[in-house]
Amino acid sequence: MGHEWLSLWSFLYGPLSIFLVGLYGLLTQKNLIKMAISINIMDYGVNLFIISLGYVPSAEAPIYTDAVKTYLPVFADPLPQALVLTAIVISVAVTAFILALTIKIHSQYGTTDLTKLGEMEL
Amino acid sequence: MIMQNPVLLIAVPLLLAFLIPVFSSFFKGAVRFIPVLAGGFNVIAAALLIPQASGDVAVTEIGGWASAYGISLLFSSQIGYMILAVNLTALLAIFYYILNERDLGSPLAYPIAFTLALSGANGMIMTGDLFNLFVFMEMTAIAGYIIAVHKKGYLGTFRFVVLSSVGSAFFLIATASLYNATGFLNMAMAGKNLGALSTPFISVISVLFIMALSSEAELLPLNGWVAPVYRESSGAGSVFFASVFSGAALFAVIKVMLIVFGINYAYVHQGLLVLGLVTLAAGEAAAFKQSNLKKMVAYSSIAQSGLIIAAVAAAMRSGVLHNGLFNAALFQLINNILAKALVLLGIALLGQATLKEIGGAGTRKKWLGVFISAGVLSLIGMPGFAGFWSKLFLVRELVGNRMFVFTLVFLLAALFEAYYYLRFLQSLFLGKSTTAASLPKTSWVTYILLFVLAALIILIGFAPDVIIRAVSGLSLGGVL
Amino acid sequence: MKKVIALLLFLGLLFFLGTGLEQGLKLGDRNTLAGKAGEAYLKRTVNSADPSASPSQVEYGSETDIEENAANTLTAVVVGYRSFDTLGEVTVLFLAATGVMALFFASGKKKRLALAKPNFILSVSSGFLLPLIILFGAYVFTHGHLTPGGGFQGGTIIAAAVLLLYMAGNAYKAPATGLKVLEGFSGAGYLLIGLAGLLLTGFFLNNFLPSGKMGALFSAGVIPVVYILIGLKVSAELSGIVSDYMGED
Amino acid sequence: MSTLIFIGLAASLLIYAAARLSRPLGALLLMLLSGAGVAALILSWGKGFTETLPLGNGLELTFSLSTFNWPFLLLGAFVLFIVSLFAVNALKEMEHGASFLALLTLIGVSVMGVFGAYDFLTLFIFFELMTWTSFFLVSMGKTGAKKAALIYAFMSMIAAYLMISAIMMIAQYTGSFSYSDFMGMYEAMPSGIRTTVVIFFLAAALIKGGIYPVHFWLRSAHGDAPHVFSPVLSGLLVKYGYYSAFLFLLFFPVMVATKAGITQVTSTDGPNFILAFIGGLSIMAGTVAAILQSDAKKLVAFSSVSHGGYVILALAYGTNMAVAGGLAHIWVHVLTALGMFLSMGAVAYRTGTTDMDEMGGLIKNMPVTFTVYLIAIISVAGIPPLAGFVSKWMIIQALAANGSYILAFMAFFGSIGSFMYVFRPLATIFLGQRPHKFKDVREVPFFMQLAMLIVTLLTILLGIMPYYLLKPFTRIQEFIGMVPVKIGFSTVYSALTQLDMMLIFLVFGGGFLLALVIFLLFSKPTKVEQHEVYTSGEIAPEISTTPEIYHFSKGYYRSFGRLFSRWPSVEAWYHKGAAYISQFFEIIEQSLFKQSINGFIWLAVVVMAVLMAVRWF
Repeated sequence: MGHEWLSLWSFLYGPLSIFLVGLYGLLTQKNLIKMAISINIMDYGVNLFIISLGYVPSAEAPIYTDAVKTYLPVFADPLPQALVLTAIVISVAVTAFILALTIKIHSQYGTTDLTKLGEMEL
Repeated sequence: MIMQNPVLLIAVPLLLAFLIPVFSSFFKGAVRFIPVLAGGFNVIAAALLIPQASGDVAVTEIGGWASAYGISLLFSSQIGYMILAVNLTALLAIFYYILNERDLGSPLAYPIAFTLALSGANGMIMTGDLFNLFVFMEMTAIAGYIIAVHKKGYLGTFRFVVLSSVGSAFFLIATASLYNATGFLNMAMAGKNLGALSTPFISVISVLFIMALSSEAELLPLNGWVAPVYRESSGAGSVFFASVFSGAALFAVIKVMLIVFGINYAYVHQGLLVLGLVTLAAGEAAAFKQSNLKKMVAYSSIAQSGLIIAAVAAAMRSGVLHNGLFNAALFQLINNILAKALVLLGIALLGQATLKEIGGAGTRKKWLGVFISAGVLSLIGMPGFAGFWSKLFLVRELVGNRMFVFTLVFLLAALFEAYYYLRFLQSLFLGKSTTAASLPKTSWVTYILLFVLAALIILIGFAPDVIIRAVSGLSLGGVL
Repeated sequence: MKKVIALLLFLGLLFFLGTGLEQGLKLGDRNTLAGKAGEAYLKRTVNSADPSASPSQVEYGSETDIEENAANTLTAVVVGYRSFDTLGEVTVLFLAATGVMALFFASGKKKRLALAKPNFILSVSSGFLLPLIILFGAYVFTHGHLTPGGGFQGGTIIAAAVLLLYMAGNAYKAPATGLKVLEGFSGAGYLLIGLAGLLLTGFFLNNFLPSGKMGALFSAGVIPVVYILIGLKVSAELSGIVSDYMGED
Repeated sequence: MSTLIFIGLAASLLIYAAARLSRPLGALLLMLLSGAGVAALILSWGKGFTETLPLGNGLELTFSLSTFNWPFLLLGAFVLFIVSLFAVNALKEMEHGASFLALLTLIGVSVMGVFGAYDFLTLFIFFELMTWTSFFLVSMGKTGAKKAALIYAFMSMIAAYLMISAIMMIAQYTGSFSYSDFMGMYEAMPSGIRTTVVIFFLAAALIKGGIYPVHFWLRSAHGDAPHVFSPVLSGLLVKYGYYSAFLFLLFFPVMVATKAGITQVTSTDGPNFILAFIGGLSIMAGTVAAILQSDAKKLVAFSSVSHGGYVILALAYGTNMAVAGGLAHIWVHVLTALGMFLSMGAVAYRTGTTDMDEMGGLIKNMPVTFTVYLIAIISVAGIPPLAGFVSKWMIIQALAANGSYILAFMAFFGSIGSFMYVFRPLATIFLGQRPHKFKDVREVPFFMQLAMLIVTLLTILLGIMPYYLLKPFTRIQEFIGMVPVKIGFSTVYSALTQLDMMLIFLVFGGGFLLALVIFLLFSKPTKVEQHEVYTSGEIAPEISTTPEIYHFSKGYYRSFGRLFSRWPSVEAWYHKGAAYISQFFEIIEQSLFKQSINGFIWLAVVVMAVLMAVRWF
């Protein structure tokens, strides 16, 4: 039973918690850079979640090699891995953009604090 | 044969966009025409594709892989009309950009963003694969970020980036879970295998999808970016958001709801219905008090999204698909795309931001005033213009299906919408301007753009047959 | 107070999401490939009559005629079965690079970011690490279809080399226009390959090259070609982003 | 008729172009068009046809011309004819004159559509066309007009949405929009739906017709609309409301019954009685409010409320005498409203104001206008021998004959009260002392006089010869299967008595002549300057600085106003309601759209938790 709990934690609740930590950051943080970091944490949580969904018990990497020459039903699921690859790249792209945006906001308004930007925002 | 492949609607703009940096090192000035090329190609290609499409959905496989496993595009004449409307308005926005707003920012970035946004929007409309939808959503969104900062509206864009990133994170969780549980990313296959799953799982997935798509489709919880982005973006940018971006996103929501969840999960649609109605009411309420024109249109755009989604959800709610209501919603969507584009282009051409500042501008620029009124009267739903018919059909279907609360909310919202849009027209024609600023010059080419849209709206207004047959004839087979 | 409520929401959402998803997901030990798209990808039976049931014909080192024929199934998925996603992904990166450029364009004249004077060891060793890094990056993206790695990974490694250059010497400046043109060319190359597939076989992004023997360097049809293009593109894009950030004043 | 509608649409463009060249030209064109309409209608007396204009996909517009809608179509063409005649001169200085005329032409199109419709869809479409064109037309008026037009449009949209909901309920049940299908199904419809449909339609009709308690848009819309448009608004557009009330009160029920020889369509108890009572209230409220107005046009606007009350009261009452009287009253009100609004417009054209407190003594400058006004108000007040007397007589006869004394009292109240309010402009604008600033005011130009005189002439003629007034309406009664009231050339027969208008005219004419002779022979008027005011020994400090506040026309019915100052005002409630709604909207915007980024995430997370929780438990 303990084993079951552990697997649930590591495959589902753990990644989700990381995701929600990011969300918590967005709920409470006022600094634009911290918000960008929160978004990144969310993305990490999501990526971890996706990868963990591809886990197959005692599986090999989905690559044919000299050692694994033919199809065995013990390969890990390649699809989530491919999805994660795409998701990572997209999150990198968004991060690059959002950081550049933060720099511009800082140079224009002189602050990255949302409470101070609040009046200008509306 | 090859020209009939709908993938070209995505691939050609992509190719052209990639070539922009290459071209720019040789002919700097020519770069700006590339988006026009892309938009023009898409409009023509879509117009050529529609007659060949039937009401049934044709599946185009990409890479030759069986459609359940690889990525496939869906095409039917319904989708074709959506694409045509979206690309046409995008083309007009691009023209406007070239004519009036070229010097606002980086000469390389905006053509690229426009072209890729086109491709992304087409992808969102056509794709039949969940993860592919995510990719295209991100593509359109990032192109949207670039378009939104066109006039240095950093704060609004920041909001947009954060909210849309949160949305896409939700989308990824939902997609990955759906893959794990059903084994497929293809919408139809995932939807097929969904039946074996338990209610809590489906409801969590559906909530995640609703949240995720709400940021792009301007629905309630994640649409805080809409008003500041509209306000801060350039004229072409606001047209892009109101017509291209939200049109494509709304269609994507409709597609996911219809293909993945189908009509069997009343509770999913119930939630969406409530959310849509709340969005409708809140949007109109917020728009009612605005004196900034773009913000007014932004909130009204939010409200319209709510209306369309609510109507679609209502059409699927009871275990049968109400074709009439569904088609009325799509008709409304297309009308909304056209009319919003016209109004926003007009507002951009007025060059003034608030109700007071535009006072009397319509009399100084007669034609501009006339075109804007065509758009506005269509949005209000006055006879003689396209919007009349879509509102009429919506009421007919709502009353016909005995959805009285929905009818009440819809009509009340329409009432307030009529009020503030009429106020806008009033100050356009009869107001006295508070600023002495002269109106920006408008070239005849721009007038042609406006004329095209206005003519379409009036054409549909007098011969609703054109579009009704287009939208409703399709539903006889399958709706999408 | 706000944080306490946020925490409660955190726990609530964790409960709803977790318990809800738990009922549908096949997690950990319960997870199998049976019936999933991933199984068909691994078996290379996507286009056969019954993708999930047919027996495997895969044979590493000798197979010549099965789908894509990349030994690395992940690559077969990324650049083969779901190549359209990857095209979009590349585009997203392209857009992000463009967006960063557009943002910094507004600041007008580009000035090199003033960093602290580089460490002596860094500046000396960079000169001799650089070719190695670039070589490694190139290796990674040319062998993407055989071993772990590929265009994205390789491209990132090369971009790291550019970053290293920036760190090591204050004088270095990446050729921004050149990078942009390289990006454009490689992106357009990817698309042209896709369109060639459409022209030659009737399907966009379909393979039209001989697929070779599984496990050989020259195998898997267009996959290595595309991956090399992606590698070039990603390296150019990420370098571009790095140089945009560095050029910001 | 569909051809005519397209001609009308094209004509509006043509008239716009013509009016850009010269305003009178545009107005003359419109006059010719509507004049042709009047002529064509008179020539087509007794003829009828039905035609459809398919829009494809199962939608079609149906038009018809029959005995039934003939008087209404004629009414529309006539009002436009008179107003465009009036506009030949009146539009000269108007800011948006060309657009005004073009939009007025579109109103003409909507007349054809609304009155000529033979299905609900057509009716609705042209109702809406009227809404947006008249919205612009009202907006063109003086300072307050913009707000007025918005309120007007808002109320019109409410009416339109009520109407469309009702229409869709009908369509859902009968499967088409057509009147005849509805008539066929009427009795078979579930009574719940039938009641809802009728209530919605009547509510829409009351709003459009400006009936108390949804009348408040009339005050500002009529008062602030351009002077040339007020007559159209009052003479024509509120008639759309009466017409739809007529459809639902009489046409459908009676056509369904098709028992020839009904003398009373509806019972005097229950719902109809409520509606009749609303009509009565409208008479009283309109009358009282009109007495209190100091703006001449607003005064006339409230008189429209009161006259709408008569029409609704009579139609809801539903005996054949009441119906004929109510329908005739529609035409009478057209004439009187035209007469009053046109003369007020003429006064405003010369003096630039409609504020009665400022004026006086214009009878010497504008004798024709004065005469027109005088005849109009005699008719309004229901004093014999004019047309107004005939219709009011019939209505009150019908009420009295059946013993509905409360309603009869209400109708009487309106009649008596109207003496008070119509006298005020007469006294304060035309009679009394003339302020110095209006010394050089001249009579209005020829075309305006002509327009007004036609109206006056018709008022007198129809009064003497009620046959021409009533014949179309008795034909309607025949058409729908009611027993028509009995009329002769100049006589009307009721259950109690008979009325010979020619006789009355001769008597009154003789009396008038006698009075004139006496006046001319024996009157010795004393001429006083305007500000020769006697303060009866009191020291009035302002008399040397602002003598005009002591002018007799200032605050004419002030004491009367005090009498009613404690009465509850519906309009005040509406204002309060509007303020609450506005605040509520503000709160919505603040809480849903004016957050920081954190706020939006909060919103999203909470919504998400709620959505999931709802599914969970």
